[in-house]
Amino acid sequence: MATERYSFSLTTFSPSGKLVQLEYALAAVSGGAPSVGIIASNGVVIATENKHKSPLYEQHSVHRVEMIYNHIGMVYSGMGPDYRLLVKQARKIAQTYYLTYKEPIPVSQLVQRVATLMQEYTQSGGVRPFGVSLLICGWDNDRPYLYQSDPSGAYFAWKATAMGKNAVNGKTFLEKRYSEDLELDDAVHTAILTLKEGFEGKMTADNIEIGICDQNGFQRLDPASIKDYLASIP
Amino acid sequence: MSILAYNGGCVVAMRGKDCVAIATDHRFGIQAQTISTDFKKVFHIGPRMFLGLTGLQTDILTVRDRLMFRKNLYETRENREMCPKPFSAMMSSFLYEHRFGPYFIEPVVAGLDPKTMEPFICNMDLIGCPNAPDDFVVAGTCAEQLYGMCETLWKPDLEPDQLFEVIAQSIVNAFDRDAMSGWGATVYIIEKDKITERTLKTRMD
Amino acid sequence: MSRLGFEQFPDYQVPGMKHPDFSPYESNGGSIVAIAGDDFAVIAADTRLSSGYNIHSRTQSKLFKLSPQTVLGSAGCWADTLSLTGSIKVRMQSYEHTHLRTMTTEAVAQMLSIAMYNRRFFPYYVSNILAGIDNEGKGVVYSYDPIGHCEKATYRAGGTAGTLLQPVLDNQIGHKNMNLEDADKIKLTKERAVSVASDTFISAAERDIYTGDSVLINIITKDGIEVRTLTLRQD
Amino acid sequence: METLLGIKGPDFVMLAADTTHARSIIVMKEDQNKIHKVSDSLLISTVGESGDTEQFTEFISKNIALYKMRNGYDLSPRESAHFTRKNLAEYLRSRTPYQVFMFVAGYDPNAGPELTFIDYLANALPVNYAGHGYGAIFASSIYDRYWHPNITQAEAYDVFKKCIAEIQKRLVVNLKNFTVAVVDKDGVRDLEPISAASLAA
Amino acid sequence: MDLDNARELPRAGFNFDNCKRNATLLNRGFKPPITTKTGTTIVGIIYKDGVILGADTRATEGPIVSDKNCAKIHYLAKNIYCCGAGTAADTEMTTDLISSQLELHRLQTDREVRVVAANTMLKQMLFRYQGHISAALVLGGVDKTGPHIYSIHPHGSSDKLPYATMGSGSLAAMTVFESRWKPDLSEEEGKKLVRDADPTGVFNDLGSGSNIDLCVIRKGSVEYLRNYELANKKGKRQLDYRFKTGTSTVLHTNIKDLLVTERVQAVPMEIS
Amino acid sequence: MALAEICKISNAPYMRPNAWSSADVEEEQKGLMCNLANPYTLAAPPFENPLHNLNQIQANGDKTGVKINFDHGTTTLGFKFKGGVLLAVDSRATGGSYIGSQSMKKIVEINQFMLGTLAGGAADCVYWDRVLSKECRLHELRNKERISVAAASKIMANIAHEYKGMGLSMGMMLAGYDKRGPGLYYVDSEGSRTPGNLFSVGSGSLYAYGVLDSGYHWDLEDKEAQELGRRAIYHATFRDAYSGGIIRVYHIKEDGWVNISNTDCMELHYMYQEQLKQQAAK
Repeated sequence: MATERYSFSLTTFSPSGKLVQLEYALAAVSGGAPSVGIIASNGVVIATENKHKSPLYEQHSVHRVEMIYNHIGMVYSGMGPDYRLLVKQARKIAQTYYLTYKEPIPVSQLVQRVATLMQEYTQSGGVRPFGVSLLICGWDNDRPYLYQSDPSGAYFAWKATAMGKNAVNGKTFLEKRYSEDLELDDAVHTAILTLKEGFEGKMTADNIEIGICDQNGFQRLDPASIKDYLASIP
Repeated sequence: MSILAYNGGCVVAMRGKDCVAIATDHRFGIQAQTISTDFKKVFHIGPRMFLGLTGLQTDILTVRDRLMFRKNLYETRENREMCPKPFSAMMSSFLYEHRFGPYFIEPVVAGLDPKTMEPFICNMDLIGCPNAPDDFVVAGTCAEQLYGMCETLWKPDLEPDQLFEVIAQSIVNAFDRDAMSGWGATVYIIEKDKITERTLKTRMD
Repeated sequence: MSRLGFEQFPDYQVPGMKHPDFSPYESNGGSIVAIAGDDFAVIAADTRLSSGYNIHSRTQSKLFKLSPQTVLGSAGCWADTLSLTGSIKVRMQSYEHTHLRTMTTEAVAQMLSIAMYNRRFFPYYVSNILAGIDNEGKGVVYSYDPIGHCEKATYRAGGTAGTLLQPVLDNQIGHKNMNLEDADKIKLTKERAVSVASDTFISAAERDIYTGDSVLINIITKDGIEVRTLTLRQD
Repeated sequence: METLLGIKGPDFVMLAADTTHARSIIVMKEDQNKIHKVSDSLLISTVGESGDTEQFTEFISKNIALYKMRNGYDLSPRESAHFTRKNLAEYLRSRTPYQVFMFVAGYDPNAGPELTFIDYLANALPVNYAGHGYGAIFASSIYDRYWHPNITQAEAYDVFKKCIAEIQKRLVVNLKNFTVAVVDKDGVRDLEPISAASLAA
Repeated sequence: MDLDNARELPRAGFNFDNCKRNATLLNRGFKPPITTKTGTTIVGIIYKDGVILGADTRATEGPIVSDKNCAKIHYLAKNIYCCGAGTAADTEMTTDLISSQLELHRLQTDREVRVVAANTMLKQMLFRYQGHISAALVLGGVDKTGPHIYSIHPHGSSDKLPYATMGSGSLAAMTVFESRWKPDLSEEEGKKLVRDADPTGVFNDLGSGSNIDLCVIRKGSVEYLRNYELANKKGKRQLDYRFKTGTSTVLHTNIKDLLVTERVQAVPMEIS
Repeated sequence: MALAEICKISNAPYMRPNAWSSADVEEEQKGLMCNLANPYTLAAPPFENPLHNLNQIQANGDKTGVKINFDHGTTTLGFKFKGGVLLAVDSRATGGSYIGSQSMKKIVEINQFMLGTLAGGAADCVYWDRVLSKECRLHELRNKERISVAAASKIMANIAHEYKGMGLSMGMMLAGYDKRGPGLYYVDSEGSRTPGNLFSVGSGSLYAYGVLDSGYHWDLEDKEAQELGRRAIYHATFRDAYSGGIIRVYHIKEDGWVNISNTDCMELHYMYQEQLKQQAAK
């Protein structure tokens, strides 16, 4: 196979000008659990599926939605272990920034720096790209932000987006449902509904995770409040 | 003689009502010998931000260059103007990096916050301990004299014109009692809409 | 000095003997401000006596009334101040008994200079300022360096906050660097002198840790000495 | 003990330097050139610890030449001075600091003449006139007395003569000869050296 | 960032570039400059429901007060605060750094950090620098195991105490605690005790001065009382120092207008 | 007390009983101010090598807070020319880098025909000039003739030499007019004494020499000489941090000295600047 010659551990261009390793990484992402993010008029929400294959699994022990800084949160689709490293780095970046400038890191800066880190792993020797796409949400300058960062190091700002399994369906759903003057509560509903598209089995407060960010900062919703949201959805 | 007094010089900054003032002397000497009377220790580093550095001149130049490098990097990277507050914080961490081999300088920052137009002044010791009071900050060989002058003359909510007189009288009379600084002075008044630079007539001995 | 018995020490290096650093002084802090006017002199000093970070006394006057026309302010090493002022007082007394008149301010000023120079090789560590009324009834201020160099002036600040206060006096009393018509220059009255002196101490107490508690102000006129006090920061 | 002098006029910079090369208490030679032509319109004069002076000046001038080769145009006097200062400052922090005092003098067709004072701590400042070494202390008041903003080359040369006469009269060390060079819009030129003999004449 | 493909800021951590040069300069007989110190009286006690920290607000540079109202009670975490004495920059930077690490620790473990963790981080860091970072700290906080006060010395030793004082005024303040502290003080009594102890340092120790800051940490809430007591106010000046405009002689004036009066207009591009 | 006996210190002065007799007090008083009676007897310090010890104390000043700074720093100059002797001095006194005074008198009027300038330790110069003044007057009374500058300077040099190594710091010029004509002597605390035509002393003297040498010749007119002296001091104050204030010019002629001018440096600076501008405009 021609492509296999260019797909050993280093990210190397294939003759057609593709970095096959990156495409594999993206494949890992789109095979991963779905996650969505939506900007509302007064905040931003990120949500993901956190399904476990076995009923023996202890729920709420490993999280997918993580806080990076008071006003920044993050979620992913793809490989969990890779995500852990990025979370750790992102938190460090945020703290370093605060220590230097004594002001909280702007969301765009954090995204840029995390993306730079991801890009470095596409061009360094002896490493492979990250197998995750990130959704980073935050609040600064009196408005919410939502970014996506891919294994290649490319990053985008979204009003609303979906990643992972069924991302195409999710996005189509969002395109239909999204409006600029959504309130945060509505956005949470929309996010849950988006996850529901293609959700296999029954959605409970224990198999999804939701994080919201508004002017008071970021927080991961506890199962009880997710339950409330779920209850109000038909 | 302290190494900080090798080249002489002093800087003072004051807060007024919606304005700040920063003043510097002009002397560049090598110990007792005056080499030049045209060395201003205050640098215009942003639209409404000034940085004053006193101490060993070689370190003034080096620190200024390095800080400008970091500031420009910040501004190009974040695509926004650097406010006085993060600039001071950055300088503080820069100076503290050199905790065990410090630059022999004492910095003063004065400016208006570009968004809120809030006046800001700040000084540090040579290893970056920040001090941002709401009246005045001083640095240099005649710091003691300046403390005496400013404590007596400064009062809250000075209008730009009065602020100029107060800061001018403070610096001129202070360095007249110090052998290592003087030989001319410049005062900058920073207001929302303009910066006024005035060169003072002073003793030249 | 022979009383101290030092002559019994060997003045050569004994092998194995280590010469410790000789430090016979201590800085006890305090500041003095004196202003002379046409027919009065104002001299003020704070009342804090300290050493290192400790306060010995909050009420120690540093002003010594030498005669009804002359007051000496002395700060620095308190032991030296006591020794110096003590002997000056004795001298003045013996002068009075010998000549049947009080020493004039000028004479005291000169004698003080000579008395201080006597200890040229082991100086009194004091910052002296002498204020008084001279022969012609005018106010005068004399200031001294530690070995007795004496200079006549119209205003002077000394002690630990001397460097802080002198430029203020230059500006407010001496009208230095002020481009004013003579008419705009504020005339130096007794009240203004007292006010400026108290204000300078307020400033000094803010920034000099050795100055504080309270200020004693002596106003010397031909009629005698009026004493006022002002409370300062206690920290 | 060595002495450098420099004067900036409205359209030129003139440098003078003594020619003594001394070691310990001996004068090794009397025709040491301390003013170095670095490019068509740039002069650097250097004194300081022997060895350091040659090494550092050469390092700087070769780098300035290299810059021209690489980029096809010269560094301006201002840029050269900044480059020199920066290198000196960096070496100062190394195991082998250079102990040199120097002037960087040049003429820029756009910005005009530029004279930069640099001492061994890498203190640097553009000046109108200055000197290095003990001799310069005597010279500085003569500059103050006779320099003016419209000074001509002939007048500047005269000021140097006065300075050198004073140095030879008052300085304990015997500095017999001084070389003089000027840089202006026509480039770099050596002038008649000033010596005890030429002053007497 | 690991790759050097774009010129980046130097790596974090101390930089020793100037050391050699500075040593040479100081060998030539120049005096080393002095740094800002906080002479300081800092105290901390445990009371019934938590801890109370107290500090003065004076920073000095030699005999001169360089900051009259500096904050010496530093934030470490939501439930932990720390008073610092010693070289001002050192206390400031050390507590900032540890605060960052505690925050990372909190995010990593997803639970409130314990005071003992802060204590360990601080003493390990200080011990690593062998006393060259001169920060003397009083650490206080409340966690699930209850209230704690630690005093940490610049060389990295620490004590766990029911009440602690540090800084140049520590002896003065300690006298008050020794005579009046007892277990299970109420909050009011505790505040009063700290409020009485700190001024003994402020008034009797020249290295401490100005105002009193207090920080009450209870289970679940914190009350940072900045300038709880203005122990020393600046005296009121008797004269009004006002200058007639034109008092200072000006040689030249140069005014730079900052308002942009230019109007930007879009000019359509010519398309050939 | 038995211990004191064994140690053989019972007779040491510090073991004497404390109740001082009035004679003791008197002696003590004499000791404290012995130089009032005899100016040459200064109190001996309780240690050897006062110079070294004082330097030590000054060097530790930062740690102990004890800052003993004597007033110092100066530019003075004097030269003989056809019109007599001209002296010019500045008026700044600095202790460390703090300017203690801008109006010090650095010319001491010894008598109507003799002046002394002072550089170095101000107190040293003033005190010994005062002593010299007394000696000169005594000489006049004893010999019915004014003392010559040479003799006066010799007295000064002898005093200085007597205290050599004790840390006095003086660099003075004695200038006057006597039967031999104008006299100008340089005397310093090392004990050296030398006559000459032109001297400049003090921290700013190097700068003063620059201007002085380029403008000096014997046949200067009075006005020119005065301007030269003033100008030389002005240039020194401009360059030297430790000189400044008021420039005083004295001229000694056959009939005694005259104070020509006392001009503030600031005034001179802006005057000379104006001249420079006009010169450049031409």
